[in-house]
Amino acid sequence: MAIATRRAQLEEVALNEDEYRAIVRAIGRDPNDLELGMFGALWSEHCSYKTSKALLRQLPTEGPDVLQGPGENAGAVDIGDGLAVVFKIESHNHPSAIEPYQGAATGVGGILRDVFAMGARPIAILDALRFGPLDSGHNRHLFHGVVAGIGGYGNCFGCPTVGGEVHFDSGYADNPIVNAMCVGLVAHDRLRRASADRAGDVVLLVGADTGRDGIHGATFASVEMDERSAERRPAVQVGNPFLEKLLCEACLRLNELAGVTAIQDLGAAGLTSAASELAYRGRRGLDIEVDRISRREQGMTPYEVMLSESQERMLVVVRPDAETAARQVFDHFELHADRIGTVTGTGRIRIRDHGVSVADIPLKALVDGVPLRSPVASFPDKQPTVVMPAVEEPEAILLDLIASPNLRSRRPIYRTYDHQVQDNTVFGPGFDAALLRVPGTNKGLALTTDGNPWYVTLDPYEGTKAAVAEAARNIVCTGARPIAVTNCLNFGNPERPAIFGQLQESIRGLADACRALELPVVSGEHPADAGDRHGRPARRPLPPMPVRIPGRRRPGLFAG
Amino acid sequence: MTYRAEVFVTLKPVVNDPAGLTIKGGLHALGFDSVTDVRSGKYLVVTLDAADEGEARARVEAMTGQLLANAVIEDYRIELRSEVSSVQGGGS
Amino acid sequence: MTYRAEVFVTLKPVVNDPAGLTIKGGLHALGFDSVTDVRSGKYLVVTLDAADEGEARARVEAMTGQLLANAVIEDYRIELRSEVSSVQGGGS
Amino acid sequence: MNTGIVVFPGTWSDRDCAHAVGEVLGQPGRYVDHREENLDDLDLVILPGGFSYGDYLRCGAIARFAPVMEAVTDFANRGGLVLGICNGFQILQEARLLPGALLRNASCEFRCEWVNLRVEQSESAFTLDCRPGQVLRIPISHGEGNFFADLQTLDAIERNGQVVFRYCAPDGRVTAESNPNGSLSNIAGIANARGNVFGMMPHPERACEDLLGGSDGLAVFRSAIHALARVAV
Ligand SMILES: Nc1ncnc2c1ncn2[C@@H]1O[C@H](COP(=O)(O)OP(=O)(O)O)[C@@H](O)[C@H]1O
Repeated sequence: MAIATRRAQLEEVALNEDEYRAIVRAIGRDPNDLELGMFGALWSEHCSYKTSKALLRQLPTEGPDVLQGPGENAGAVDIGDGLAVVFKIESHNHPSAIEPYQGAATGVGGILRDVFAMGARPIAILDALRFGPLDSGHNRHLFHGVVAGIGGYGNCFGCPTVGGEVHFDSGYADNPIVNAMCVGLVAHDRLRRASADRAGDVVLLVGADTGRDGIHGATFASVEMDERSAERRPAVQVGNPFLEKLLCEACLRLNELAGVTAIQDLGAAGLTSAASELAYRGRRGLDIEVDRISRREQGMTPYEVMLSESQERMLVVVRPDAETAARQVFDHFELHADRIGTVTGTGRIRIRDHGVSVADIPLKALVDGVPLRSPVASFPDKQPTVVMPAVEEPEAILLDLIASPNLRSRRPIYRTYDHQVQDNTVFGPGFDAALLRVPGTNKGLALTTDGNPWYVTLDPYEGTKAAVAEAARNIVCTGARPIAVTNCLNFGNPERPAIFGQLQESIRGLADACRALELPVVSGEHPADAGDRHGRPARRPLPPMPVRIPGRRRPGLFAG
Repeated sequence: MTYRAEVFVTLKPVVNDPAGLTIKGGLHALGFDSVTDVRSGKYLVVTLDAADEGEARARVEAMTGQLLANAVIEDYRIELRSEVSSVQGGGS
Repeated sequence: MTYRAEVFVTLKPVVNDPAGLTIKGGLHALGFDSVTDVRSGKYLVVTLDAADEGEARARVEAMTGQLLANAVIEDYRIELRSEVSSVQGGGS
Repeated sequence: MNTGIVVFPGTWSDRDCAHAVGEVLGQPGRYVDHREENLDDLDLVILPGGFSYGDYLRCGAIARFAPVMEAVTDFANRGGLVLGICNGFQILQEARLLPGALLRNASCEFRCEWVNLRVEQSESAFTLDCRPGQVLRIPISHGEGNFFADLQTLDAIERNGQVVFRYCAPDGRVTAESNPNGSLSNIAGIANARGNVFGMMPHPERACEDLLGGSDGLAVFRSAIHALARVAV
């Protein structure tokens, strides 16, 4: 292949020459376009954590109550009574900057799927938001759109949004941070890990038809040829919370059936990522008949289908003799399901289009073969200083503080969120932490998200520790004991030395704080799209912490 | 002069339209099987004052681009009509 | 034949239109002071098969009356266009 | 009180209603699928809250054509008790079992908060346990609860005593500030002329336990139990 063409292709899939050579070594030949696209997606920072993986190993992820640490759709912690709490936080920053309503809405959709894929019923959503100052019309537009989108999805789906946080700062002008956390409940014996470990099982793709959604940069001009291809590809999707509600109820019912091996949601890198991870975790292989997949549009290529990020889709793996029962569940909820492939013993993902092989890759290389990167880290030699202004008119300052966007009441936001549906909300938003009753027990679950962007900017290590400590204090204030942490490290592109330095320090702070408080980190995300427009890091990690209240239910507490 | 602009905002053809799909399902359930597609959109009627048709059109274009539609996912079409405004007759 | 019907659904004039008011407020905030009124409605594009225009129109009228518009609060208007359907050329 | 709780695609307060009626009040009941056609075993049918069919066209517009709605209509015509909560209220209006329509909230925003309701009609099957003028504290959670009816209809339902709840201040005064969504005459809940079909925007099933903020919603369900007992006598 001509060097110039290859360079253009590699740029499209955001891989470098070294990575390309690693691919050739792994598969013993040059990859074709589809294969290169699949590697590009799974070897992206977003899917592979090639830059932050080594750092994240510092985090404490084990503890007596941890049932599932990082690496699955979401983490899970034992809360007694045979129950587990399942939770994770995720970002949807970039889509929200382009289309705030739909960007935020589909962010909520994605995190809900992560939780019900584990077999858990989603019982709470929290949202952590950052915007530029509201005196700019564009920031106001982003703010209103994001808040409406979070409410729009959660309210329609029927999961209460019980807490969150919002900060305004010029660093986020035009670049909002939109993080959504979801918490679910499941009985231990129903907790599901997405692993296809039985050759011969049937793979079903359920939910929405596949469209040309979210294929983004991971696409070649050479594959797509014409100029209009970019136009054919929506940068943001319109979420369908109604369909997601049906998918959720169907998956929870499937979770009760014998013969269902695995349930996995489709998120970033779509079917490629979902199918590969499922089969790799189960140490098996997968054959996919890509032409069996229902499409929303005509003329879609296997490349587009395999890398589509269309929302509201799930992969379900069942034993052949359980397919009928599974289909009865889908029919009940009027959901469409395609039988798209089978689990094999080959350790490879093989894609065929009308019987013709179009991709054949060893899963180990695809899922776990990315060469780790260790970019240069730089640290500012001096801590930035903040000068305390002289306090001359304390009354005026107090009034200013009360009126400041970062301190004023959040009620205008959270009253647009249904925070009560499911009948478990003891404390909704407006308290230090939300408190939910755990139905059927005398326990409660306290939930919060926290993070002070200024502290983290001034000192990522101390700032992150402070965020964990503040979240823990919020939990303790409700009478609960912190039990575990999820986190979303919204820094920018770690290829930049200053950002990598911050990320490094922040993760060290997160690890130290969690160790000191004996809190395992069971899930999290490190979005690479969170840089602000000046190349400064988005200021803040947030370690939300779902927590258990041991002991008796407390009588007479009033919300509202 | 007073103008009346009709603004039609639709999702771009490549964008998923959950509302349209659901309405199509509803029509099928009612027995309207001959319906093959439904796309849902917004219909806005904007009344505004402007010196002439050119100005009116420019304004409606501008407000649609800025607020009424999001070019990332939506297309729009504008139809402009002038209206007998109350001012006209008064000769003011 | 394939027909494409555009259905415009608007709130009856006596019914308050909070969405229209909110959009008007948003336009004023953006400096479009010349806007005196905004009414919001729905724009549905229905594609359907029918033997002829009369049948197509009757079907769209029926589905709009039954489902697409609520006569308690809404008015509607229908515009019908015929489309070159794929069947036509094929002679099947 | 054998209670049927209807589940449409997109309904979500089915489980909350089952919790309130089944667990808190200990009444028997079952879920009713939207495709069912026989409700003969039931004393009370609840159409719960949610976003049936995503509320994509209009709230309740598509659900109103579900097969179960024919059965609900028959059940109502025979005098059976029907309670529509939030989306259920919208569906009852779309089905013309109740008058009027529910428009978008005047704020154009979704609202989830506790409101106060003044009992305007204590003879209704769902307010028998209340005193006239009593104030109930029950949460709302909706984006389209702005009650509308044309003047003639409004006049008729007022004269017939079909207005059952009005949004009010904590002391019972019906004020503009206490109206959370722009509803005409602060109307929060209405019954049909016969009084056996009732729709309300607030969620009584969310106000059945003090732990969750209040238990005034119990009055609605208890009234139905008493109304049925009265009929049975
Ligand atoms: N984006 C949001 N979504 C939901 N609830 C929010 C949001 N922002 C703030 N809240 C709620 O408002 C309350 C106050 O928020 P905040 O001012 O951030 O509190 P604090 O600084 O005391 O932690 C909290 O209970 C929080 O749950």
